[in-house]
Amino acid sequence: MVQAQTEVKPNVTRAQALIWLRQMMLIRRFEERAEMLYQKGNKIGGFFHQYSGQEPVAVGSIGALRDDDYVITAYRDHGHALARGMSAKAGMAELLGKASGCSKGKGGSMHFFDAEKGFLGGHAIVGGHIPLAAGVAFASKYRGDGRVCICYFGDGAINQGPVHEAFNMAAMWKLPVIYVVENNLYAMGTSLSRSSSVLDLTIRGATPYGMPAYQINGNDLELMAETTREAAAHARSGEGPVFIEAQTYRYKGHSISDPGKYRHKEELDEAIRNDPIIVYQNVLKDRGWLSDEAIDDLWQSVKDEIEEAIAFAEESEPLPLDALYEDITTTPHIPQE
Amino acid sequence: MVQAQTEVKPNVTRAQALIWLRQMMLIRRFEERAEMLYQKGNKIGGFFHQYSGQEPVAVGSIGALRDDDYVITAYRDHGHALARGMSAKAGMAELLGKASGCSKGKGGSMHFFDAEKGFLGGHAIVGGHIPLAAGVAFASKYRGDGRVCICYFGDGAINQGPVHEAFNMAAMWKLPVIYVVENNLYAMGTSLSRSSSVLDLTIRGATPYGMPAYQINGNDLELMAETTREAAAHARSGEGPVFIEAQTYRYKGHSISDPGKYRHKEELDEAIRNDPIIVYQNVLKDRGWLSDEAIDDLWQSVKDEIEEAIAFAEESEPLPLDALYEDITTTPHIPQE
Amino acid sequence: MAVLTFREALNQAMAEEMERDKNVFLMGQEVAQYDGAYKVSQGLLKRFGPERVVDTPISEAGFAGIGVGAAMVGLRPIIEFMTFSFSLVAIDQIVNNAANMRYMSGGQFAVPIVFRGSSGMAGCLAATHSHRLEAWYSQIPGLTVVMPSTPSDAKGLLKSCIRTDDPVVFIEHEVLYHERGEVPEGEHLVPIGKADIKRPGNDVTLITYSRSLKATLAAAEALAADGIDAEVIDLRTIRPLDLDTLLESVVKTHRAVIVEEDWPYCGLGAGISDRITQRVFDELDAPIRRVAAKDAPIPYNKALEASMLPSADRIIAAVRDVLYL
Amino acid sequence: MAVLTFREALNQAMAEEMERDKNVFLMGQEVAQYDGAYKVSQGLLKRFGPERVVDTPISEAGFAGIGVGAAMVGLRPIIEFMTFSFSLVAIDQIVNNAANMRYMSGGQFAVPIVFRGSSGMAGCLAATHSHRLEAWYSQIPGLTVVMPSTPSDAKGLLKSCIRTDDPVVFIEHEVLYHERGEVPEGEHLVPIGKADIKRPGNDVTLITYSRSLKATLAAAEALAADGIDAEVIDLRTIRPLDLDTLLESVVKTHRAVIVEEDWPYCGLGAGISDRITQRVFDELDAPIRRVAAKDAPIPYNKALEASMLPSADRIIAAVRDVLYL
Ligand SMILES: Cc1ncc(C[n+]2csc(CCOP(=O)(O)OP(=O)(O)O)c2C)c(N)n1
Ligand SMILES: Cc1ncc(C[n+]2csc(CCOP(=O)(O)OP(=O)(O)O)c2C)c(N)n1
Ligand SMILES: [Mg+2]
Ligand SMILES: [Mg+2]
Repeated sequence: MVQAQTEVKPNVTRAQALIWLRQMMLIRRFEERAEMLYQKGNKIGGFFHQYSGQEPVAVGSIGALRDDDYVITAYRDHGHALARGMSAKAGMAELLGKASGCSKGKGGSMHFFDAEKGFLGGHAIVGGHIPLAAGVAFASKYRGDGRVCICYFGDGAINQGPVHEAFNMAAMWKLPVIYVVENNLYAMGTSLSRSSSVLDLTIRGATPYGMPAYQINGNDLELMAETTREAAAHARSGEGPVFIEAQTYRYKGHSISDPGKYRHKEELDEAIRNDPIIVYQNVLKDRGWLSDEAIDDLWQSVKDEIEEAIAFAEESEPLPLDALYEDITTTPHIPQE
Repeated sequence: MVQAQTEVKPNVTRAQALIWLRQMMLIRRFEERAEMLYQKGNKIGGFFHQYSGQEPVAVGSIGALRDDDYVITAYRDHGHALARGMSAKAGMAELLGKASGCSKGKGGSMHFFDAEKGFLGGHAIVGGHIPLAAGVAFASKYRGDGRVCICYFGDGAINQGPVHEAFNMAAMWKLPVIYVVENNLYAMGTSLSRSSSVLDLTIRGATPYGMPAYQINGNDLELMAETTREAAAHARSGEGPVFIEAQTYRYKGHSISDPGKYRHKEELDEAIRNDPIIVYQNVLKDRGWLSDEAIDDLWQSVKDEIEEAIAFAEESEPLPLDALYEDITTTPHIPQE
Repeated sequence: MAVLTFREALNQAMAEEMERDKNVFLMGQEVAQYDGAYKVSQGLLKRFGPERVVDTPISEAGFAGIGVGAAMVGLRPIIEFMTFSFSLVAIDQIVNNAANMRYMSGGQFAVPIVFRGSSGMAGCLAATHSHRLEAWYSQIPGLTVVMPSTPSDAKGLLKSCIRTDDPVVFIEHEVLYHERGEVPEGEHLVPIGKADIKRPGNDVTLITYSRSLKATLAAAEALAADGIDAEVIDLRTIRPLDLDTLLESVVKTHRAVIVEEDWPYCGLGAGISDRITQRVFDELDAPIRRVAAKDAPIPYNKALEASMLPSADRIIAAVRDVLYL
Repeated sequence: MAVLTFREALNQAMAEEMERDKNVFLMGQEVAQYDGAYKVSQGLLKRFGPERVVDTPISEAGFAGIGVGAAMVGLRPIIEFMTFSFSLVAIDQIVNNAANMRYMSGGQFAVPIVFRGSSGMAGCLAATHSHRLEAWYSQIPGLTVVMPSTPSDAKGLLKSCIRTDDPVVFIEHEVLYHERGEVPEGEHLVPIGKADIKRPGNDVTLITYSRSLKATLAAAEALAADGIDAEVIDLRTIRPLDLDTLLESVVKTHRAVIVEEDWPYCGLGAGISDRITQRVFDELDAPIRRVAAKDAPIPYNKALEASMLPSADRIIAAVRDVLYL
């Protein structure tokens, strides 16, 4: 199980820490409110996977990257998108299927994209984006532009074959990619011990390819950042890919329709007791970087931002029906009907 | 590189040793003559991959199995089929596309099958049969019939994703399957160092799944047999799969159309100097089990058998054209035309 | 007769066949402890135990292949894809191993396997999760492809498919799982390869399958109010196609519309239209029209997705067109 | 004009485009040190170096995905499949990532990639190695699908495909690689989406593509000797289909036969037949006939394989049929 953060020796500035804390709050609030919109009013449809409980993984790791690095992830993508700086407005509008959404209402929760931020999606076929990340890194190496690509996936994805094809090529060709497996112990209702013959995911994903690997408490935000910084330096220097097993826990069911009954109540309770946002708030308080009032203010500003995002999304024009045939190809799409 | 056999301490009976030696000779001769038929007279078509140089791997390992165990392999399958006891006649007739062939002339060189011998093919999509082997072993476990399945593949196949999916499930479910990677250092023109980030294939195929692994000189016939015996005992006892990296070398190009120019001449010369058939002949002579005359007699009997097989194949009826629609389904095939 | 949901009907079919034949087992993601992503396998783990109801990792190619291997040596696997969209990562196993095996082995190895699971546009699932692969699978000699549209057919066909010795692709539709319908008691088998006339009629032949049956029947009712008497044929099996039933109807009505959720170009409807037209061209008073999904990837946006689907309105317009009204 | 083999024409196209645009690179099995399994990439490693001509392990899904990822950030990969039969293990990457990416991202990410390689029945390769997947790929909105039949078209189309910003499936035929033909010098581009009338005629329209062009032209010559003047249209691009050219011809001849190596049911020819029939039903004096592969897996046996293929005889019989002779 994931341990709460114990290190209080800061490796970041106060300003940075506050940005990260706020990002985690923003992600949490974004999903709380989106869940409400999903449940009532039927405004959001399809699959909807929440990141709550895992926020430090995305926030800490993306926070350690350069602005021109690339980020790619799976369908549980709200956290990564917001951590990368996608606006809550664009995200919320996407959930509502609006043209003002980050994918023009065509992608939905599982397919958030933001080209400007180097956020390459949101991918819903388990494991399918892991070769893409190697390809993005291939392009960086090809151009010699010093960018790295960070790629997130779940513990369940390690069981998709093409993942291993990509790991092998990334390692052999020394591509600048950081593979982060967010080990939240479950793939839908299947616990790690029922999906993997070996429980140490670095042995599954890094050892066979000779990749350097870290196995860390991903919910320790600053540790996540520090580890990513090291990994990025390694990858950027031409030494090849790095594998990080970030141990974490999801609070919610796999998707909105999953009651998550396969988990022990104590397991979930303990995770919530170690809520990474509360833990980090306390760390920052202990450092004297933050007061209770400041925390309240942060939460309030996050709530305001999300309400604004909802208002924006609600007020955005509905997607016109003839958008159906747009964005299929760069050349004009000729319907084959 | 593969070492010649040094162990002379016999772990087999003389009778068994002679059978194995003859099987290796039979495979060698089968392919020599088939190559001639391919080159002249245009009697054989399509892809044709020779096993010459690797004979001890199939002969030694299959020789250590029970008659009711299962054998499955890739497209380089002549050796495994003959080692399993398929008649040279059925094999030769298959190459000539006759109805008397082991797959009724519908499979060809890459798709030899012999249900009676538990020989489950000959599979031409690299890596595609590796899940099948796990499924066969799943059935053995399901029934509790104590059979094991042995599955051969090349060093190049380790780079196909579904292979890893199968390894994981086989290991997790403790399926009675023996995976033998025949590491002949090349996948077509691609040497191992250009296809795999890690050169030790047990680290690619066994370590990540917690499978016990052997890395041996596969061209040491008795070592191959002994290792397989241990592996089979392990698998049969319910302890799960075993991984064997059998180091070997192919004499010919990848397929009949490949001149094999990517290899150093010295490398090939050395392998041929250590020809496993000659080596084994010498071992048996050293043991006093075999005279030079007996060797000549064996070769002669093998040659006779192959000539008979060719005669049989040539004389077999051509496949009637309406066989096209047969053997598609068990229920009558209704052409959808 | 008992009224069951589509999902319960499938569940009964599997339970009865597993009861009948101990070689039948179910394997797939979340089929056991979770009782199925769509609860089709509810209760089967409890009843048959973990040896016969097997949860897998997210390894579709791997477990599809495991199923084929097990089938080659005499087991009768039911392999559940959470949705057939995910069969894309396993399609080589289905085509090259399940479908080709018997042929390549010269008849030595049958592959009695059922690949089943949901499919289609299920509501805001977007482009990766809404595939309809029926035209692809129907193209492959060696496969039997079945797509039922009612609980009764779902049960009776699934039982037949589990019993056949050939590989079957059995495609359910996610939005049908909660549909209710009467299902005959006792041993209920529906033959593979037989279409079903769900509504007899004389003026036009409407050919459909799976989820689209509903919109087609609705259109037929609306047309009836206008005095147009449509015959609605539910294909049920799409490979092999029950061409005789289709031809008989078209020879009677002289007009046909094919309704499907598949894409238009090279979709299943094109395959069917071609086969009918070739056989009874002179009987046709109008070209066979198709009401298919629109030629675009599937969008998340609900209204756009709805606009792609065959609707009663689109079907009615097509019927009017073939009737030159 | 220079006379080149099909393989040389493809090689020139790649070399010229790599020369022109440093973002273009080639990746696949044996494309570099081995100079290509079918020698299509001969000399490219030497000329452009290992960064731009990249050998891969046997990991089709992996390197197809690597291509898509690289294309998303602005490179222009050419991904060679040794044969498209092996694209079956990578098809999820082609459909869900290459074809859907632009749509799912609301137009933010183009995927300028060419998947290319050989395909079809190349002689005794049997069921796993003889796939023709054109109908499958043609079904997918987002993909462009090209199948040239002459060296000139091969070169000119491949160059156009490398330049387009959309994902392309470029299917060559193994038995065409050694065919020779004239290829214009200098900058030679053939537009995507345009069919080519390879033989004008008035009595019947023969529609074909790729390898089948040869048998079709042979049939047309034989028919001409009998006074039947066939128009032969080579599709070249199969998605998007150049329907206008087809309709114009059919409106003139009132009869059509589609010749292809694909399977019959739900094959490409069905998709084309459906589209033509719907548009110009009243112009047709006979149903559109198809000469396709027979509905069976591909056998190893040479005579059986040959019997499956469209032959001049089968084409002539179909033409006689649509002419009611
Ligand atoms: C190829 C494929 N198979 C199955 C699914 C359905 N599915 C979506 S998410 C998921 C579980 C993934 O678990 P994990 O990788 O641990 O990520 P997490 O959801 O825990 O973030 C499954 C089975 C899919 N999207 N793609
Ligand atoms: C999926 C797939 N990709 C490519 C090929 C073409 N191919 C056939 S054999 C081969 C090389 C395999 O090498 P290896 O696994 O080492 O076996 P070996 O030939 O050495 O016995 C390749 C690339 C194929 N048959 N299937
Ligand atoms: Mg997980
Ligand atoms: Mg090899």
